Amino acid sequence: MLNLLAKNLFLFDPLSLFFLAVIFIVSLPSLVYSFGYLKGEYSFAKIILAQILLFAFVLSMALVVSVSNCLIFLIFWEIMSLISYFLVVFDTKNARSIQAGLIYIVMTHIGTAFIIAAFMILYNHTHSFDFLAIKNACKILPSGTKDIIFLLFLIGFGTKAGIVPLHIWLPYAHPQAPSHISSIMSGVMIKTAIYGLIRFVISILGVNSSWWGVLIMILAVISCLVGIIYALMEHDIKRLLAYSSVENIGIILLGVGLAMFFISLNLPYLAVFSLIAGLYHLINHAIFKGLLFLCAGSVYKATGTRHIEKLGGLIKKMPQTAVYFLFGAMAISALPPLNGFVSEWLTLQAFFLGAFNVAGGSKIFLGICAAMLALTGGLAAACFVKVFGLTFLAKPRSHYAESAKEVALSMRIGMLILVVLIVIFGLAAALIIKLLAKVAGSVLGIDIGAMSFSLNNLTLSPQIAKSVYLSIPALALWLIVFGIISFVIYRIFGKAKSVISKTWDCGYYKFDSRNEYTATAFSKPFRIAFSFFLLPYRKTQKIRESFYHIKSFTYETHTTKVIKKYIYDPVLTLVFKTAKFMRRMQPGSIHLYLGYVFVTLLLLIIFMRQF
Amino acid sequence: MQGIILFVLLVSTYLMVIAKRTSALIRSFRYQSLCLFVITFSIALTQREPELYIVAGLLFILKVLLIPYLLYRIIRRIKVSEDLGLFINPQLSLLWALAFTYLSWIFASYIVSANNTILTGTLAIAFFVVSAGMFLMVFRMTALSQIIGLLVMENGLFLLASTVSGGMPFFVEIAIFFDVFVSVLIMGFFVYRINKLFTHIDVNKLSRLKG
Amino acid sequence: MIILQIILFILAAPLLSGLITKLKNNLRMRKGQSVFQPYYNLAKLFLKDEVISETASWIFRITPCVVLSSTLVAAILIPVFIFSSSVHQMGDFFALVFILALARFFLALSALDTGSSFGGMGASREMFISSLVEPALCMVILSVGLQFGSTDISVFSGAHAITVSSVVAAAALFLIILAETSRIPVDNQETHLELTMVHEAMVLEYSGRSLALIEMASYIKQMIFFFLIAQLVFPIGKPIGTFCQIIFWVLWYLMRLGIIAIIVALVEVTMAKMRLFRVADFLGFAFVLGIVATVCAILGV
Amino acid sequence: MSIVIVLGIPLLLALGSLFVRKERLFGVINCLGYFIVLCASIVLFNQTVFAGHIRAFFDFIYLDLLSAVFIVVIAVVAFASALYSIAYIKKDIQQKIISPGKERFYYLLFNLFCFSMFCVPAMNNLGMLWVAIEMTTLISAFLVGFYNSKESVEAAWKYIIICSVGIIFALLGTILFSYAFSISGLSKSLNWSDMLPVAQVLNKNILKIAFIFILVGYGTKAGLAPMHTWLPDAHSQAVAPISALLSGVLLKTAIYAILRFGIIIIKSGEFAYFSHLMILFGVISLVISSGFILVQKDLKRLLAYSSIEHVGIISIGFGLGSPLAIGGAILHVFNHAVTKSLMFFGAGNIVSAYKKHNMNSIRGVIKVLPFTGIRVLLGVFALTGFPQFSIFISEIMIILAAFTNGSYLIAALLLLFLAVIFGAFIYHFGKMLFGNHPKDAVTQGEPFSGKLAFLFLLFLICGLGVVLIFKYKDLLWLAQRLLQG
Repeated sequence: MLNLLAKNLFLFDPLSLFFLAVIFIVSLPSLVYSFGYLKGEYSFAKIILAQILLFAFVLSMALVVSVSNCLIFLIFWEIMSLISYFLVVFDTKNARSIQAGLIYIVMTHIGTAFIIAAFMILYNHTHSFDFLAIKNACKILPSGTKDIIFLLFLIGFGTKAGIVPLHIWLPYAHPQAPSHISSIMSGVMIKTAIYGLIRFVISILGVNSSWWGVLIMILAVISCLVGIIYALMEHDIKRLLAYSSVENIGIILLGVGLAMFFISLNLPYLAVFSLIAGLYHLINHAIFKGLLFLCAGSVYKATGTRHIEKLGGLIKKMPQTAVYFLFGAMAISALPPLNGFVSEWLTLQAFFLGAFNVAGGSKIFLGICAAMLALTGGLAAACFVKVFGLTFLAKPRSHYAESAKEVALSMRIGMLILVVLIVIFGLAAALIIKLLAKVAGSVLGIDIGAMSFSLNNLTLSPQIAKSVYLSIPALALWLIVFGIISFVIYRIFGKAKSVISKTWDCGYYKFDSRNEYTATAFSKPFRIAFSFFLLPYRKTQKIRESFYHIKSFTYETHTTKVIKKYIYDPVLTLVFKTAKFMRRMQPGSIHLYLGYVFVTLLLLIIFMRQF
Repeated sequence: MQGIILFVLLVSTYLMVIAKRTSALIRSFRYQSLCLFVITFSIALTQREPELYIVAGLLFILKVLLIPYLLYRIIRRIKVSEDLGLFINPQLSLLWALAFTYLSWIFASYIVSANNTILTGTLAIAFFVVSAGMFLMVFRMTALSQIIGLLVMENGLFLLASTVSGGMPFFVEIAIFFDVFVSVLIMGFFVYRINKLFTHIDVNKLSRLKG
Repeated sequence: MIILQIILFILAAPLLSGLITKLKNNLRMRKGQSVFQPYYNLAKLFLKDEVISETASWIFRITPCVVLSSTLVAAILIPVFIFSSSVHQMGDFFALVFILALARFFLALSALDTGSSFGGMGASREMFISSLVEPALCMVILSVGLQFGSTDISVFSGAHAITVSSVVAAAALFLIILAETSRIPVDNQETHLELTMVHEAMVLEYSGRSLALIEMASYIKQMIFFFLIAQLVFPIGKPIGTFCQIIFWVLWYLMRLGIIAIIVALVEVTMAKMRLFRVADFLGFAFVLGIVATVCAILGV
Repeated sequence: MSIVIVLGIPLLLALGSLFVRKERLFGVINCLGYFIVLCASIVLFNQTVFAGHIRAFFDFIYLDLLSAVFIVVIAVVAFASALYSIAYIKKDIQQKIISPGKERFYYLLFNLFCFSMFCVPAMNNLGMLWVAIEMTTLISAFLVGFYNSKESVEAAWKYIIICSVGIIFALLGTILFSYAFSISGLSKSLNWSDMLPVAQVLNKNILKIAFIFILVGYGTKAGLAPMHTWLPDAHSQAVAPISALLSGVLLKTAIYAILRFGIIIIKSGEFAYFSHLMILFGVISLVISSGFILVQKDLKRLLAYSSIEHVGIISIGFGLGSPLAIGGAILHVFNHAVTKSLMFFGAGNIVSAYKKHNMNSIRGVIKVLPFTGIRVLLGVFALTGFPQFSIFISEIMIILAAFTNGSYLIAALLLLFLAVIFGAFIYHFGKMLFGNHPKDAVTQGEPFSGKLAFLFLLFLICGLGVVLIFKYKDLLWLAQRLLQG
């Protein structure tokens, strides 16, 4: 029966250890960062409160990933959302954070309701809440209920992970929280949902029908594309990073979905390989997204605004933050020597190996998914060129940017740790893959002895595919060597003199920061290319002094949030309309109330036989 | 003999339903309580239980003398128009009363096994008196009509109790009477407060609390 | 061997571009500049002073080196002479694509760095075009990979039968090259008209030696892509046999690039530059070609 | 013996309140009295757990496990509101809302009200049970109409009329029960202890009709859905500690009465009938209350509707019938009483500080009343079923019972409406608690006794939330025992 005092309340298998590692890798730098970040912002009491909440938040996440009983998992899961709600609403002064907190807590709670329903159905069939007991009992579960439970888990964890139709809360909640908190939320909290999916769907429920993997991959591709397109259109740094988290969650889910797909086609080694790709991108994303949020936070602290179009030229005023941001941007757009490239390359490679070994039709499907992933990679590169270029390069566009100063030392150390991690995770890819292989093997229950995993000769022995080579250290080495060669060419051949003068302004005399390309301009080609989805709104107005002379010209454009407009708003208005209609039931006249009592009595007597 | 008294009780209830003015309402309530007293007294005679006598006496003092006197005092004190404020005119309410007599007769026959018709008759009248009380509360505007509606329902219950199971245990009867009396007192007190605050006792206008 | 390949690339690349411009002018019934004109340009640029704008940061200064080095790394990945040596263990077709993306990333940043609207315009268009190229390129890689077993470049460098899918893949790759190396339908190399230029707009601010390095990098990139198409359409094995056969092999080796240059020149002359937003459909067509190539590869045609 | 203490002390205090001059002193005595009552009820609970059931006072008082649980609930909330009313009444007098003289009148009514509520679970005779509930209605009518404003008089009038009508229907049901009892030729007494063993013999038909009347009658008093209309008016106009008592405990006494008759119905083999009716009413009240909570503008009415929602959950719990569900429902009775009174105390503080019921004009409570703000925030999360608090445990038990019972539809409905109500609560309280407060409101200190009441309740909610996870076993055993009566 339900014995809650199960001794093995906690279970530390490789999956949980991996996630614990991810949690602590991101939380420690954020903790270091938070000292500097919070100093000027809030009163001393609030800073203490912030630190306590931060500690409780990290602790609750650690417990979520290491507990082995469904009920306790649920409790810590809700506590995690509760504390993160307090953190999102931490800056109680502006109304936006209250609205963000509301949307966030309501969405996560609805997600948890689905998870509760799934646990209950599981309990119904297995009469126990313990993971291991459920796992054994799940083998004999009828496939119909398995599908329902899978869908419930998908919706429940999908809301927390921010898969597209359910991602509405993410761009509201993450920017409102203090930056070091949103770096943890974006870097790690979303991953606990992925942990939930892997733990409950892959290892406990056991995948037996292939449409699961396909469904997850479709959702993942959609989230990738939608996430990155909205990120491109966004002008607020932290909201842009939140949308790019939606995109990266899509990439991670591609890996996980692929693993499920291969399990159902019982190609174990490919499943392990794609799960490795998914997990590797998970930890990479945790690191570079954490770094990017910290940099965004320090930009916010130094300038006081998060709006890209008001910033510019910060590289001269905040050199170190600029370098860290550059590293983060390079990592997220998957450029070679850094860790983002490795995980993206692994995911693509997983798609290719899959395409080799899978029957006809799904080859095309996998190919198209790979193509969409490549498209997202390209768009991500464009997006982060926009962010870095507009915030840090060229001339400052407003007084905010002019008055910027380099941030406190503790903040810079926090960021430096993450940059070092990025480089390490890039170069030591081969070693890390071996570790991840153990984790993936333990999750899928496949012994991975037979696979040779040195990244240099990635030969998946039992699979019929020639060996593919990738070695990041060699790449980095050759890049440096040729860098030095080209620098030498630059130094020796030409004349040494270089003159500093004004940028080429076609001869006009007036050249100021208004000539620089703005974020809206930069994203204009993308807005037109994807206008079928973004439905851009554009309004130009000529303010005329007289009929002939135009004094000034206003240009206003914004993109409509399609999902919010066509799914969430109608549902909300419907609910509130019915509620208002119900309110008319209590108009205040006592006679009506007595009538209610009398009518219920009559109806009950008349329909007595039905009960 | 009991049939006649029951019939008089039924007529007094009809009178109440069609009453337009408060004093007419109280007068027919007094007749109804009188019939009730006679019925309980006859049952007491047939079953020779001493307690029933006390209960009948109590009923007479309370329902026939004391409460109507209190109600009349209220009307005189608050000097408000005698009109009962009917929602539906007397003809329709009479029609309604007839319909409900038939309905309660069906309901009573459903409950009582078909053989003894007298029991079904009394049960039917009891249910009808209860629904008449309910009618007075729902379809009349003034607060007084609601008090009287409550008392009429309580009368119906008392009729049901005494005829059907020979009355409830003695101590419970006393407690119920005491309760009815206290509730009438409290409602009277509230009627004064309403009158002081709202200068009218038309309960239908009391609708400040909405939603 | 690697040094040999690097020198070949550095030397031969401008020749290829000179050849194309020469062909274009001949087709337009003009005498046109000599084939070695790019060499003269490079030499001229090396000797000129360099003007750097005051708003530019250190990114502007390091971009030429980064761009050239990443292009050279991409170059050594291509198995021109060395077929299977330690160098290839560095990366596969994808690594090549991403290394070129690194070069483009820094070029776009440097364009934004100078703060002129030309640079911003160029960067935005370049990133737009390159992000649309990615899916088509990925489909090409898939179709090639399906045919030869893995995505490693050295795999399809050996002699193999010409199949329909590799030809269609080559066609798709050809369209991609027009976009990547800023040929006419997508972007015009020679013009400085801000409405049309993409690649030129980015390097507008550069002058002197850094411009030379960037020019050299773009020539090498062009060479890499030409080599890939050549390998797909006219596969060629290792040089074996007697001395004259080797000479014949080398001649045929360079002839392939010439043929592709001719085709490119023909396209450049006949077509007019497309509006930027129609490039999306142009590259969508390349993507569809890629899918057709994959389908043929699956069917084993 | 302890039952004499439980009943006696409120009476003593009622008399005492007439004579003692100094209000401050009497408030403290009041609290002490109720503390003793609390201890007595816990002793009583232990006795009934082991001794089965206690008869006293020549068979008039009959206590079994079910009534002992309800007495403990009443005692806890009574003690808390006694504590709170010291501070609240003093503040009312300072703000000249009520005259000092009325305070003695308040304490008299308070104690009579508690006395009558303690009588309800103790009565053996169903007729006397009816009389006790009628007493509670009459006394609390005065408390609802305590403030001399138009709204409170209107609320009192509606309260007394609708509840009396309801209770008269309940009396009709009791009479039909005794009729069924007398037809089967047994003794005429209405004692519950005699009725129970005989339940199988009674005529099924009449029992079913009687139970309808009981359900509608006491349902009106318990605030089940279609008959709940008096509840929001009465709770929003009553004095804060009283509305805590009203919604925390008064509704539960009515549920206790329904349960008494329900057990007889179950014993007579009509379980399906009982569970369908209870679940039907539970779901209706859940639906209606969630509708009203969404668009509510008045703070106290919001809490009143949430009581209706929780009464709905409790009746679904009892309707489901499996030991897990009954355990969950009983636990929910206790948790809801405690959490709701905490919320009403908080609401009382907020309304007296802001002098406005309308929620749109209340902002930045955390800054104005820091202590109350934080407690109300925790209360909101407790009320809507967040894990660390005890309501989550009982809700999970009920939902789990619904799932294991196979009734997926009800479980789905429960989950859906709990989520809707959760969203509505956070929407309302989020706006109220955070945000920048109006200029004039200055951060006010709060009286010590008010804080004590808060802490006492908060400790109960959190402590129970943790303890229950481990004490799970004997809760189920308790639920089994409960059904035997």
